[in-house]
Amino acid sequence: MSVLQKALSGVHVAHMKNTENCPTAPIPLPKEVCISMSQHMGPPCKPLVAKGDQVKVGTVIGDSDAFLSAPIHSSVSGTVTALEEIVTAGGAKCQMVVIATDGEQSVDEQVKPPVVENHADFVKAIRASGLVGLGGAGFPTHIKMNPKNLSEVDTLVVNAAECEPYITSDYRTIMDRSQDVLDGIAAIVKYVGISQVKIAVEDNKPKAIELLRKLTKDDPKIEVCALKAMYPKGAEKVTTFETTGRIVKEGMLPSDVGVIVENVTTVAFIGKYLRDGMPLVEKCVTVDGGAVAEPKNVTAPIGTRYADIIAACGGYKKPCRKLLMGGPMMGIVVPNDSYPLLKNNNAVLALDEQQTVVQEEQPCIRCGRCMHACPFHLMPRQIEKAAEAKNIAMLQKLKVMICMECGCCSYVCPAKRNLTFSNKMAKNMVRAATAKK
Amino acid sequence: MSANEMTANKLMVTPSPHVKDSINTQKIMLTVAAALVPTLIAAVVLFGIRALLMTAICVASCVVFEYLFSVVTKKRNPISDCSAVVTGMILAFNVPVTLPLWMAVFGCFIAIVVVKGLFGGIGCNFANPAATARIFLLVSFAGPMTSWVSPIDGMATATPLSLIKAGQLDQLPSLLQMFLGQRGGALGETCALTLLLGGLFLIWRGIIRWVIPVSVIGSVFVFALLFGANPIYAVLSGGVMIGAFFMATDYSTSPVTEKGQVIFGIGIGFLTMVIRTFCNYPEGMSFAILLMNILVAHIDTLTMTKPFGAIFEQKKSKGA
Amino acid sequence: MLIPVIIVGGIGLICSVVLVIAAKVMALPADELFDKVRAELPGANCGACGYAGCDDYAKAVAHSGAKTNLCVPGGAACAQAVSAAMGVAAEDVEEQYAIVRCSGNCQATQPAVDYEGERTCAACSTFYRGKGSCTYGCMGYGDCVAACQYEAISIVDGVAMVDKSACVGCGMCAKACPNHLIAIVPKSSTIFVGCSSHDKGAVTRKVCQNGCIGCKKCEKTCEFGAITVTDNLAAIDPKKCTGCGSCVTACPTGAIVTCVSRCETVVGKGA
Amino acid sequence: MTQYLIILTGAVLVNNYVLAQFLGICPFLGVSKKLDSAVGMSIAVIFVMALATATTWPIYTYILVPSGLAWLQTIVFILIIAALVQFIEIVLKKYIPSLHAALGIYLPLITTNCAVLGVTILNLDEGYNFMESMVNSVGSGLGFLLAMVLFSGVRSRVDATDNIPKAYQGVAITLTAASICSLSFMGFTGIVDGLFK
Amino acid sequence: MKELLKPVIVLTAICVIAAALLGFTYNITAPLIAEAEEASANAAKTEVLPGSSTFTICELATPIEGVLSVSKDDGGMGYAIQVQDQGYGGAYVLMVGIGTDGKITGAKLLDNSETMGLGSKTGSADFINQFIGKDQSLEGVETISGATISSNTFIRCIDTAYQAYEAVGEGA
Amino acid sequence: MSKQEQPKVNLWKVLTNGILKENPTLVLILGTCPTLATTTQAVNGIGMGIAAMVVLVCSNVMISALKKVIPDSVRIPCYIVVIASFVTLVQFIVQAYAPALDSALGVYLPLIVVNCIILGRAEMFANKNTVLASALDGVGMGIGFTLALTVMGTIREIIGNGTWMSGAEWLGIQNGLNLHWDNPITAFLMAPGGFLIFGFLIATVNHFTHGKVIKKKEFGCAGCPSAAACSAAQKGGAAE
Ligand SMILES: Cc1cc2nc3c(=O)[nH]c(=O)nc-3n(C[C@H](O)[C@H](O)[C@H](O)COP(=O)(O)O)c2cc1C
Ligand SMILES: Cc1cc2nc3c(=O)[nH]c(=O)nc-3n(C[C@H](O)[C@H](O)[C@H](O)COP(=O)(O)O)c2cc1C
Ligand SMILES: Cc1cc2nc3c(=O)[nH]c(=O)nc-3n(C[C@H](O)[C@H](O)[C@H](O)COP(=O)(O)O)c2cc1C
Ligand SMILES: Cc1cc2nc3c(=O)[nH]c(=O)nc-3n(C[C@H](O)[C@H](O)[C@H](O)CO)c2cc1C
Ligand code: SF4
Ligand code: SF4
Ligand code: SF4
Ligand code: SF4
Ligand code: FES
Repeated sequence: MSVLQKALSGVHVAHMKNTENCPTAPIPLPKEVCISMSQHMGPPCKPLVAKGDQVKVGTVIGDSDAFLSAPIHSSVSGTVTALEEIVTAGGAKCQMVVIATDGEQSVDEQVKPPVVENHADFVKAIRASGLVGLGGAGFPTHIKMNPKNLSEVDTLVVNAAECEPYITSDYRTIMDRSQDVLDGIAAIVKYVGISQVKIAVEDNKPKAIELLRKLTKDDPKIEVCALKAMYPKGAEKVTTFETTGRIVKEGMLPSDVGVIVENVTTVAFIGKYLRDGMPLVEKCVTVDGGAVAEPKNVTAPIGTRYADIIAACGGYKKPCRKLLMGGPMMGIVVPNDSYPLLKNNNAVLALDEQQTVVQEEQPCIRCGRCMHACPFHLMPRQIEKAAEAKNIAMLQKLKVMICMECGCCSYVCPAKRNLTFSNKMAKNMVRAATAKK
Repeated sequence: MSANEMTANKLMVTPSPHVKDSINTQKIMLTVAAALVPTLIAAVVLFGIRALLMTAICVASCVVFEYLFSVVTKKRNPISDCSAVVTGMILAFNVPVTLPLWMAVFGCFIAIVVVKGLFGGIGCNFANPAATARIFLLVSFAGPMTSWVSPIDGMATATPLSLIKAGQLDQLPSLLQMFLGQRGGALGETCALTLLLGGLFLIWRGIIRWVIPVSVIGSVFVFALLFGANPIYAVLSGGVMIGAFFMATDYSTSPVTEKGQVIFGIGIGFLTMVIRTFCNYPEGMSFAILLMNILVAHIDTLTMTKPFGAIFEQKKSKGA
Repeated sequence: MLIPVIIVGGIGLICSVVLVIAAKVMALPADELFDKVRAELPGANCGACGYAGCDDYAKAVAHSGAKTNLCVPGGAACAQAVSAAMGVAAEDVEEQYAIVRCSGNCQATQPAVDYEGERTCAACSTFYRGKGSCTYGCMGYGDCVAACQYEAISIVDGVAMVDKSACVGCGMCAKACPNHLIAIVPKSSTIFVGCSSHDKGAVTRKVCQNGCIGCKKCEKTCEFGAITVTDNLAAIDPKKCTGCGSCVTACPTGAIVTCVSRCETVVGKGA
Repeated sequence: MTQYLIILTGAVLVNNYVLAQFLGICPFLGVSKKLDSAVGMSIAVIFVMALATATTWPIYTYILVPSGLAWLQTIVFILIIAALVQFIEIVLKKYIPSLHAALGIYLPLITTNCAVLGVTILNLDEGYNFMESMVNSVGSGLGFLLAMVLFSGVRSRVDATDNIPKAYQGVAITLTAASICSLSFMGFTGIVDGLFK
Repeated sequence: MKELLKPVIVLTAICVIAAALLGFTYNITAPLIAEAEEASANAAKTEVLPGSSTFTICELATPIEGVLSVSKDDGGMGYAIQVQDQGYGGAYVLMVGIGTDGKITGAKLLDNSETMGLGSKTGSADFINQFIGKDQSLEGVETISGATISSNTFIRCIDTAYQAYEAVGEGA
Repeated sequence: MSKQEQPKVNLWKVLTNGILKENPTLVLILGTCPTLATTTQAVNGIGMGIAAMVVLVCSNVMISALKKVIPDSVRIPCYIVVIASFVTLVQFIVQAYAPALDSALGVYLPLIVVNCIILGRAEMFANKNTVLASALDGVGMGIGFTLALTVMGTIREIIGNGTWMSGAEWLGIQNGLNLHWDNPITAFLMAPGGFLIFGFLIATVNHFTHGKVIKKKEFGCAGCPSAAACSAAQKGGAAE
């Protein structure tokens, strides 16, 4: 089998890193936060509090026995006013704890730096911190830190590519919290037994590259890789391939090729957590988009409503037509601005009328751009056709399950076809069909 | 709930991505049309103002047929995508400048209605509309479709290929004349210079890829050598230039994968030379294009991409 | 005159002898039972029987003793014919039809967002369970309509509605609906709950005029104990329901509806 | 040798049964939806054509013509072909079930296929000797195969299109596609002379 | 046994009856068919040699390449000569009528595979009429532009026909 | 379907069925080869149609009369012999009285034997109906076939050659119509034009019947009347 394929393609998207130079600032404490019990991949947590309970910053308010989960902590001190239902983006319903803040922000007694001596302690501590991947997918980090083939895992890839337009929160993490990043790397290297560390940064962030190179020049284990700024260099498989040349095959995990991929903010959190023991209760997000008066980077308690975040950025300057969590390429729409901030959000984009032109889907002209743009060399148009014909065998042959829904194909399509979305539906179709068997 | 008046109107829900490239079908087609303009100018210079008239008539009737077809079949009106403009120009470039206009209009009917519209319109046609229409005209009106005039003196003449076929090698134009288009032939196929410019422009703009033109021209060159013809002459004569850059690259009727495009291009080159050398027709480009169009679906299935990190062997063992 | 007769006759003789002998010597037992059963099935390949198409079901009937009354579109006549082909007594088939358990038409409820994606229910439902204010309701893009081979279902006023007379109860629509709004019930039952929302009454009341608010009035009204309200939603047991209709009048929102020939949802009395 | 090549090329490219001569159109339109069934059908056709020629040619030349009964051609040929096909089917079914499963289902279609009877009659019209007739039969079958294989690709694309005007859906558009295919084959006119003379 | 025999008997019987029936009709129609065949064979000859009706076939002493047959009109009007040559698209068969005075009385294009609308025009009345009444020198005839090859084939055929004419003329 | 006892049929409907509603050429799509090959001239269409009609009527009558006698195992050979005899008969007549037509129809005249319309009607209709009904069915189908071929021949001849009814001497029409076009669209006389016009006619019929008739009658087994005799159809269809 051919091992090295041609360089992975992608698309050039305008970077729009408007908030690059806005250091992160905390927002005023909101009156109320709503903490969803589903903030990670895997089954939602069960609320551990009831209406009327008093909670403090860092109090565990939700947990689950499921393997793929992480506990959820209160991000504020105050009183639980209600347990409501919230519909997640995917359509599941889960509980949401509404807490009225008391303004004290008193910290729970449980919060103290963890005692970590070995790998097992480390994994336990990470789980207790409630950390999930902050790069977007929200995958519980403690599972990644505890791969089945621990001895074979030799590489840590710190994903600081930040390839999505607008988003600069990872960049700010590097610039503002470089020590946390280094501490985090050191901890992972020490406890997971890593022999090489690759920090992947897109070359549109020269200052970050320079800073990281300067800070790590004494450590031969760490290499800062400047990736060509082409979306989606930050996607896990792409980053892994670009930095290490290893191919994470279909159905495999990075750990199968000896790699752990962590977002840079995730790593920074680990560094800080091991020092002060404060679980994941607040998140740095980039607030941008045509409808926002003052785009900037802010830190907000988990569960803050989007309206409060935007209010902290000067509110709307134009009517908002579309509100996104995440970047414009992969970000998910939110139905209204009372939706709460989740752990894995790294941006809030409020797009105005102009930025949300809906272009009618036109017939495909078979130009092949979608196929050439796809970083994984998939054939999105053929997938779309096979999905229309409900041809499961064909979909499997076209390897639709490899699609990471990066959006490149839809981005380039001159006929404005929603290929990424049809891939997503096709994946659902294949999943349903294979589940039946 | 926070009722910000700025969001009083409902928020929009759409699938990601939420930004799109500015390219669209219309822009692509207009770029192709623009790339054909130098050749049109050359045609007017070489063959006179009737070349312009012919092109205008073809473009207009293609657009009109496209519109009428959408009205009759009650489909979305597609003329804004401008693909009919390209079809019209390419068809006009494929006929002798002396062709009676009604025949050209009939050709447009075949191209737009029969070959494109009936099969579902843009992107759904399996055969190149202009190439098919040209062949239909050639088969129907062999006389008018093969009476060429010389760009130099306006007298009736033969194309270099029919001269070769007839063995009148002494009357062949020089290579420079061939390159500049001073030879008998369809009005838009003679000037290799402008066609090359247009083609390179399209490649530079990323509208077409280099694979098809290079493999077509390359294989015409190689097979000409093998069949004992002058390869440079073979490349510059007939419709090789316009075919390679503008007709074989038509999206709807060419394979999408790079491997497939190579096969497609070589197939066209091979068939062109076979038809030129062994068959009754002195020129085989459009037949070759059409024949390979028919194979596109098979080529596409044969050359499906191998996605990054895809595992095929495992699949089979699972199935077994 | 004689030679042609001899030649043609001879060839005919040879052909027929060879064929007859070949047919006799090499005969294979034909799957007659299967053919007979298959011939009686309507061939819609809808899968309502629970097998992968008519052929599969015929095979199951002929060789694995599957029940003869599983074909829903074929109805009783088909069951009888299949039974006759198998030489067994026919079992009754109860005719069924589809009901749409949502009354959230354009007057009763409003969309919560401005959905601009692909216009199918399956696509729409991937975004926070659809565009409606009610997260349980009908999206009205008609995936069920597309699934129905009998043109029995249509979108009326933003909600799917089944034509009882055309529906054969094959259940394809129920499979297609991403929000699982469609249920297959016996044709004899005429009263059903036109709502699927498990939201708390207050929430439902806010988003839809015709929704079930779980007030339990119907449960109390029904003399036959056919209605139970669980998880904020009433449910009618068709076996107990006599179709008296007292619940319909009792319901404060109009969530309980009756079915006339063309299923009609009672327009909300709520507001 | 060249005369066989001439017959072969002519039968495959120039006088293609389906695209130029209009023989065997029904199976061409009916069984070309998928590549594998197109190939299966064509192989069955080649097989039956060869067998039919092998039986009818001697019967015609050595029995009918000497007794002045050439006019019995039609009735004798079709009788033989029908019986032959039916016989082959029975034999295949019994002894080579795997081959029967692959090709058997196409056999009955062949009885009512003009191409088979056509090739036996045309061989005699052309005055071919036995070997030439066999080559022509196989060549015509190969031409049929070629047309079927090419057309199955076109069909797969056309059938996957949902945008075709309603009246044209189905048979009509298939015929239109066949028209374009036969147009493309006209490019080969004269190839026999060009290659061999 | 009966069900084994019945098919055999029925098919054989049908075959026998059919053959008998056909044999019967054949005997009736055979002469008619022969007549019709001859008539159509002669039709072309009559057409190129107006006024003729029945013909005798002349044998050439030495075969001339391209001459398929030479028929002499029994009424003494002249000869109808069928010649073959290679045209643009393949075999090109022409029937030429030459009167006893050595002038062309007519021509008819039979089998050919010339391009329709181009080479096939050599079979059109417009083209052929210019040959009628000409002698072997064929002065003043014009080829069809765009179909020079076909026109030349036509002229070559006439030439061949004259060769045959002279051959039989000498023989007679 | 089991052999029912002589279903009662409306004879008028039987006759008219073949003309439009179940037109063998344009709706059932049978006998495509002669349809395409012989319709370069309107008159060939008429000739072919009439020839086929004669065979159709005669064989329908014969098979209907013999249906009780013919055993299943040799059904197809028997039918074919009957049909072939009539075809040969027709061939004799055409050769004797219309030799021009004979040469125009060429091999397609004997090929009427394998025309699916004839075998198909034998299987589907004559096999199950009375002699009278079978005869009428033959006439109806024959008229439908002739009509379709004539229309197609007319279109192709006019556009492709600029003439109409030329070569119809055997019908008593001298010379027919000649439009004296300089440049008729000769492609319509050739194979591509044949396919194109055939497709067009089918689409036209489709349009006026709103696709109701043809909707389910795709090519292949569902639409093929030989299906009953054909194990392909029983196996679920070669053409699926
Ligand atoms: C079922 C499952 C198990 C996983 N197990 C591991 C693991 O053992 N080690 C690891 O490094 N990542 C593991 N991952 C994480 C994925 O490799 C990946 O990081 C995660 O899906 C988020 O990636 P994304 O943001 O690119 O979508 C697992 C993911 C899934 C879905
Ligand atoms: C198209 C695409 C683009 C991505 N871009 C980034 C990125 O720019 N930065 C990043 O940290 N993660 C990105 N991710 C997520 C990574 O694949 C991966 O999940 C993450 O780096 C794992 O680290 P985490 O578990 O710490 O989040 C992207 C994922 C996809 C599918
Ligand atoms: C498609 C096509 C068909 C042709 N058919 C014929 C033909 O049937 N007869 C003929 O003489 N020339 C035919 N030619 C033209 C010859 O190639 C050659 O150009 C011509 O005979 C030269 O004649 P001219 O000198 O009168 O122009 C055809 C050319 C083409 C392109
Ligand atoms: C690069 C390019 C080449 C094209 N070439 C042709 C052509 O050769 N003939 C034609 O009819 N249309 C051509 N078109 C226009 C259009 O794509 C064509 O009508 C499609 O076949 C319609 O489906 C071309 C368009 C592009 C973008
Ligand atoms: S969304 Fe999927 S198919 Fe499209 S470019 Fe990305 S990975 Fe490829
Ligand atoms: S990019 Fe769009 S138009 Fe081009 S092939 Fe893909 S789907 Fe078709
Ligand atoms: S409405 Fe539903 S159950 Fe009724 S026939 Fe249609 S798909 Fe089947
Ligand atoms: S009932 Fe279900 S499938 Fe039908 S329109 Fe409503 S949501 Fe869609
Ligand atoms: S008519 Fe020729 S195959 Fe059917």
